Amino acid sequence: MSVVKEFTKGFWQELPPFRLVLGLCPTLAVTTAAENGVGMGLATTFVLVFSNVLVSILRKLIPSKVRIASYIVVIASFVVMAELLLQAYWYPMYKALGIFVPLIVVNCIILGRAEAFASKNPIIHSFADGLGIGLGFTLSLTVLGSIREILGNGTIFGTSVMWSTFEPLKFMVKAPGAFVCLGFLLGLMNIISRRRPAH
Amino acid sequence: MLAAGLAIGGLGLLAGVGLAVASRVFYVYVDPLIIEVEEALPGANCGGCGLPGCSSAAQAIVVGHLAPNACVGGGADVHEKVAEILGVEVELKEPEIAQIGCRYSVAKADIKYLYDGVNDCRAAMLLHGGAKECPIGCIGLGSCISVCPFGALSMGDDGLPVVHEDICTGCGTCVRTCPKGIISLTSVSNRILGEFTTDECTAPCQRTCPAGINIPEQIRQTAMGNYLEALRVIKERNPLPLVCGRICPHPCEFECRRNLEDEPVAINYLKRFVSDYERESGQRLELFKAPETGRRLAVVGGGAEGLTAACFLARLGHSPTIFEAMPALGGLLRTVIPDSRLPKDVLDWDIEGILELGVEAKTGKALGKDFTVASLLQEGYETVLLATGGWDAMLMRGQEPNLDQAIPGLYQLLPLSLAWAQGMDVPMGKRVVIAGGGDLALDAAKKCMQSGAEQVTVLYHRSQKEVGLTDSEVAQLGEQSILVHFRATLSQFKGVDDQLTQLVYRQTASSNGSEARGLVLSRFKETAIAVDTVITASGRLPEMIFVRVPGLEGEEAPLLWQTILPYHKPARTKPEALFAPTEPMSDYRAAVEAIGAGRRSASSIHLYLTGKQIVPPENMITAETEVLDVKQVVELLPVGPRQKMPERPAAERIDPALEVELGLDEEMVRNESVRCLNCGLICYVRSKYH
Amino acid sequence: MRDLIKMVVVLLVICTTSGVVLSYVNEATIAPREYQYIKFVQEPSIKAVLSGYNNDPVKDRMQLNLGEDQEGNPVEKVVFPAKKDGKTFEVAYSAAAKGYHGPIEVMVGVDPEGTLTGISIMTHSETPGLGARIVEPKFTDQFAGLDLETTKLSADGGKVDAVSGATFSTLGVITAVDAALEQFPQIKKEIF
Amino acid sequence: MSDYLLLIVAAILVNNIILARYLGNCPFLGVSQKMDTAVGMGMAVVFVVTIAGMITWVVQYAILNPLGLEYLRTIAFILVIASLVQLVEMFLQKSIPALYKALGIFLPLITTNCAVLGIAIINIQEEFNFMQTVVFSFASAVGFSLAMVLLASLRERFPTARIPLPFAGMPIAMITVGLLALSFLGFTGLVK
Amino acid sequence: MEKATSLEKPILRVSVAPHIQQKITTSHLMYNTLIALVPALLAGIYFFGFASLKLALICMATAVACEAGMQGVMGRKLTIKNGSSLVLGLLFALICSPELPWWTAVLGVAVAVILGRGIYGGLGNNPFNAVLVGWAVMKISFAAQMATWIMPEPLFGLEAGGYIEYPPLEVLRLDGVDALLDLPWRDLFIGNVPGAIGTVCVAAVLIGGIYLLARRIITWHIPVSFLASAWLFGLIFWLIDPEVYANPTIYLLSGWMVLGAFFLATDKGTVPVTAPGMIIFGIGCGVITMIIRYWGGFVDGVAFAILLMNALTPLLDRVRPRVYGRVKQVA
Repeated sequence: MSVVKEFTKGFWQELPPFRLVLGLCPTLAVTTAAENGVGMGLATTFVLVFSNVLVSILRKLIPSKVRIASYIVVIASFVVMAELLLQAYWYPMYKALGIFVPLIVVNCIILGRAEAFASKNPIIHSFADGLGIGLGFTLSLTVLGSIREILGNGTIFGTSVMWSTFEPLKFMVKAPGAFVCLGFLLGLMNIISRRRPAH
Repeated sequence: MLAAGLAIGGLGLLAGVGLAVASRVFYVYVDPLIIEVEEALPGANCGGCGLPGCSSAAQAIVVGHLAPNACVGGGADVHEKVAEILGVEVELKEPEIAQIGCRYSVAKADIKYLYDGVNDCRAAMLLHGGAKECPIGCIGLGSCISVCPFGALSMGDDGLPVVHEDICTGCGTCVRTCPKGIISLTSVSNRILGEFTTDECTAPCQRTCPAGINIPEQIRQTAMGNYLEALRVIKERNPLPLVCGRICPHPCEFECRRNLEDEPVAINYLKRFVSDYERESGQRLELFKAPETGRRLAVVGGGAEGLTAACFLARLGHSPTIFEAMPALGGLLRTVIPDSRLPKDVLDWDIEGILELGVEAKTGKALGKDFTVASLLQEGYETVLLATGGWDAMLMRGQEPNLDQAIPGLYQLLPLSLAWAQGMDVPMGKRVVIAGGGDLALDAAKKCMQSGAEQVTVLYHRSQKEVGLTDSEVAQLGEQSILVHFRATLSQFKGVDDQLTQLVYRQTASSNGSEARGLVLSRFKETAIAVDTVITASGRLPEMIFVRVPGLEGEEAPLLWQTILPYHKPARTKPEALFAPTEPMSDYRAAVEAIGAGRRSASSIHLYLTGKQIVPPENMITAETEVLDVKQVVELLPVGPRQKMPERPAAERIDPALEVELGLDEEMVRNESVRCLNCGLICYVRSKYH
Repeated sequence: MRDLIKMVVVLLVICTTSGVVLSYVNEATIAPREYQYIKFVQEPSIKAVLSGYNNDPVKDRMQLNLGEDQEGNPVEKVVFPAKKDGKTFEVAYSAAAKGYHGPIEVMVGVDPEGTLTGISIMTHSETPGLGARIVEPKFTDQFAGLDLETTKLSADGGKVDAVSGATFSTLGVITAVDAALEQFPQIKKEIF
Repeated sequence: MSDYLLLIVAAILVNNIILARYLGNCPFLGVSQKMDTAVGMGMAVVFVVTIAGMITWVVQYAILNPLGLEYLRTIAFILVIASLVQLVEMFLQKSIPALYKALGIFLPLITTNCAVLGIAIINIQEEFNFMQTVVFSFASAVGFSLAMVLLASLRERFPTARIPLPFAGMPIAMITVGLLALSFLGFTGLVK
Repeated sequence: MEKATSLEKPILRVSVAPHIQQKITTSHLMYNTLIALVPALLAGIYFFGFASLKLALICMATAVACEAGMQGVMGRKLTIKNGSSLVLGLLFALICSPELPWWTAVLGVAVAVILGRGIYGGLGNNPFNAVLVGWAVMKISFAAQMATWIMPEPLFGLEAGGYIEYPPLEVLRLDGVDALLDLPWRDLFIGNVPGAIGTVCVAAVLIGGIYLLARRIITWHIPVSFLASAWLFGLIFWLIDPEVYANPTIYLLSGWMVLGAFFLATDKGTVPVTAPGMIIFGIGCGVITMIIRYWGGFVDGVAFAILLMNALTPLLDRVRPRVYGRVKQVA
């Protein structure tokens, strides 16, 4: 598979939360607003890209028995870095994402990619894979965040977009709304993917 | 910075040491091989290997109860990995993929009732076998989809499940789940070997086709413009499509359901079109070949039957060699059929295609003259298929009597009689068996006694009454050492090296002679008798497979061989005899019959080589089988009439080598292929659904 | 055994490296993180408690050494002076006390007389709907104009009305404010 | 004592770890297809979360805080949890094979269950003492199991429902979790 | 799906076991429920004027339209004639304030039909009571609109019961037990108090409930265990501290308690099928309702109590009578 393909597969075939149904916790938790979706997505992409590259570099040095432990340490290091950087340069986002920044470390997508892809592929491919999946993840979170923000708050990226008498459907920004909204989106994806020819 | 390094490093050390110590303290011995194998397995717990889960499969593989390639879900990668772990070679295995065998959803088929219950096929099945009138139709509730451990199935827009071939691993979970048995695991080999059974959805045309081509699928692909796919479907049953497309008597068209309304679909013209399409492109369609088995097989006879058998044997992974007495392959196709119907270059294209699949051909080699069955077996061919087909002795009229012994120790009665009449001295063994031949047999028996035979046994397949011999006559013959058996037919030869040593004949128990042809062979006994020479009244040689019988090893050890019979065309699944009247011979009425027989011979050899019994599937569709059908079609699509085959104008038919029929053009093909009703058992395309 | 040692060593090396690298990143981001914290957490509070200044109290912040506590550790305090035309006339700084759940951090604004110009709750983890109502202006506004003497519950003779049903949280705020005011004499020495 | 009771009610019903805090969704949705696996997974989670909560608390207060390394919490905790899970697996295999058979296959899934790390971090953020940590970890994990058992029991009915095809499977499961979360909202305000 | 065969023979509709031979069909059930709800609606109109009727009609029309649209999109057979969507719409209106803005009502009913029922495949497949799903989503989204109450103004006869300005439960929550000491129980029983259209008049709801019981549309298990457990639970706390907890009968007569017990908690398909299961279901509803009323964030707990017990229903269905003569499992 070409590098380009590794990159693009993250946008449909393996679109993280929708197609793989992984990495749900941040997907549900932070998408109360589109901006949070972007922030979470980018933070995850940062960790995903760098951990993929590093794991790919180290893949021949790590004995298989401590494979998972080593990957987790590598990932956790980048997560801590992301935490510190967010705190230093994007504080409001750090606050908004809260506990879900440290929890990037247990996002199944990241360990999954390290284990399934980066540990078997060369650096460039791992980089492309990480970037593609990461951006796909960001995209999904932004879409979900936008929908929930528009319906639940009448705004998108903080700008009001609905008519003046619009009463926001607060259900959408609460926990039940998150699940229901994601459920409907998954169903919609199924409808769309059935219209498309099978991969 | 130091503190951080030490703290995390320390934790890491603690964790590492802790785990290291723990792995010692809490050490439980598990065969590391099992763990490794289990890790290599996909972990889907699909049960395709026959065990409940991957961990038990890993155990079984390591212990040796399962082969390293037992995991059907994993595919070749996993097999290699497992074999590598175990340090063994893995036998290559052809991938099998689930295939849906129903073409009409509940919405389109005739239904018994509206189903309004639990969303599960197995539950619906309990209610009179589902809503469909068709007993084997897809219930359409998608149980197969929900059980697929790999997510390789989804519901198609037409209400039938769709297999995503790139994801399907052939684990067979869906096959086991489907209460209707609609899904089957199929590979190309499966399709080559398969016979149509009453459990599957078949159209009248495909049931009738002597070669058994999946005609509805062929036309469906043609209609979609996938001409090469259509050709691929044909070539899974018929390796000579160019030839058949021209000379086939197309019995399929007589059974076409369109006959009930107007004219049949021009199935054969469509076949000709797609095969011409390939030929005109100059690019040969690449056909699937099963992984090489390295087994060398001999096929005697390079006619339609021999070519077909060799072709399919090659596609099943074996290495066949054709031995042909004539200078070129093709048999009757080459010698008998005029160029205006079948140009030679067309024939050559089909034959080349077969040879390119890895079939070796030795032409100008005659059986009995240049080589013998025994010599082939000695040379290391594992089986020898006799497919001499239409070259029967009758064709020798006016020629020198040919007394070559194609089968060791066997003479044909007519050439033998001719030779005797010309005063030739024919060597004769001490124990002679004459099969069939009426009065001529008795004359021959006497002649044999004169030529040095000590005992002659005459086998009549008819009853004593039918033959017209009285008891006293039989007794009289007996006194002359001529034994006569009635209702007896040959069924097997056995031999050592180039010598026939034994034959087996069957004799029905009852012989009251009421049946016209005495064919009730339901209860019979088999008798083996020692023999040196066999004389048969039949004009043709039967298809037989010669195989080695395991015996003594070593250079000087004699070659023990015996014959086995390939299973045959549905109508002839009764116990068979080697020579007429229930002769196990291919029908030479049409090439397509020979092709069907050739494929079955190949299939029989494959079954033999893989250690299976050579019998057709139990519920194979035969001519007598009652198959669901519709006697009347209603509401048909308003489509055009049957396309006429364009012919060369009479004025241009000066050169007899020029083909008369020109073939349909693409537009005609389009118009013709939409005439197909795409029949299933009792379903077909009705207008109102369009 | 060799396996085990290799395993431990690899893990050790990765962990140590990661610890060292992270501590470097930590060092490198201390300044911007502190700035962001002040900007997004303290500045709104500072703006709430000070008024009428024309400087940037965050930029002009000063770190004061307020001597030692009982155990001899140095006590340091960051204060935000409000200046008008270069003259400091009010000062803001924070103090914390224990609430019902965890600490309550309060920013206070004080004029040179030791009177509160306002308070603002920066961080807390009180019960939503009950204790959390300490952030409402209805509650915090009553602190303006009070001094150390009067920052007591009205029940105790002071001038602060408790948030209904959340006396404990209210007390937490008062304790924090008192702690801040108690430090005021020392701060006053340094800046006014 | 009633404090602990409230903490338990809060952790199980009001702020259910999945339904209100969105933690541990992947294994929650993945394993809740059948009742017996849901129960098995639930037991494994309760076991691991409680132990992990205790150990990470000790790591935080005995190592990170004294050394001023709070920023390394994430990496330290995940290291501890990953090793712990592996250790538990080995321990069970050796000592209680019956339990290992029942829970073994779920243990690897727990490493990446964000509920485990999430609860450990919440323990620290809420500044729980050790006893509260134990109670909260245990109760949260029970909440996880409760939600999972409920969802599994609901999902077991889906095969018989006439769910529109594109929604069958994961989408309807997700929507059902939403409605489950909706009903749990009824407990809002019970505590805190 | 719905097509005749080419042979045009009559087509049966067939389903799997168990089959019960009964005259009761879905529409029979639904229209009887509709009849049973009429007294409550009439009482609502009597006390709150024709705004109540308007809201009820809007809700019913929306429900029918949504149901038809949903079935149209999914290509399923239209079943609007069976009256289930009418019942859904009417029930939704009855548990709302007569002042509810029309768009909230429309949205709520649409959520109930689509999210509560349609997405699970329609009537009988939904695990949660659809009406309550719609109501809860609205309650969470538009707390203010959902809690706008008006004073009762009987159309004729009675004098307006102006003793309290909010529904009794809100009064209890805001002003404590003392505020209700003098409230005439008669007002509470006939519905001369502020509240939702169909829940204020306990008498009318009871008439409907008894009608359902008499017609054997529902069995006694859930309503009786629901009401009895709530009353007993209330009694215990009332005996412990009458200063804090009101007389349990007041709790029984106020809010959605009776309507919930007879109409909402008996929604077929979302409740257990066995008698023990139903009794546990009822007790759960009663106790959770009282817990939420005493200590919860919501004033009335009936809706959430029923939703929570809906979630437990599959587990309760496992409570089965013992099977006699079980076949030994042979491996």
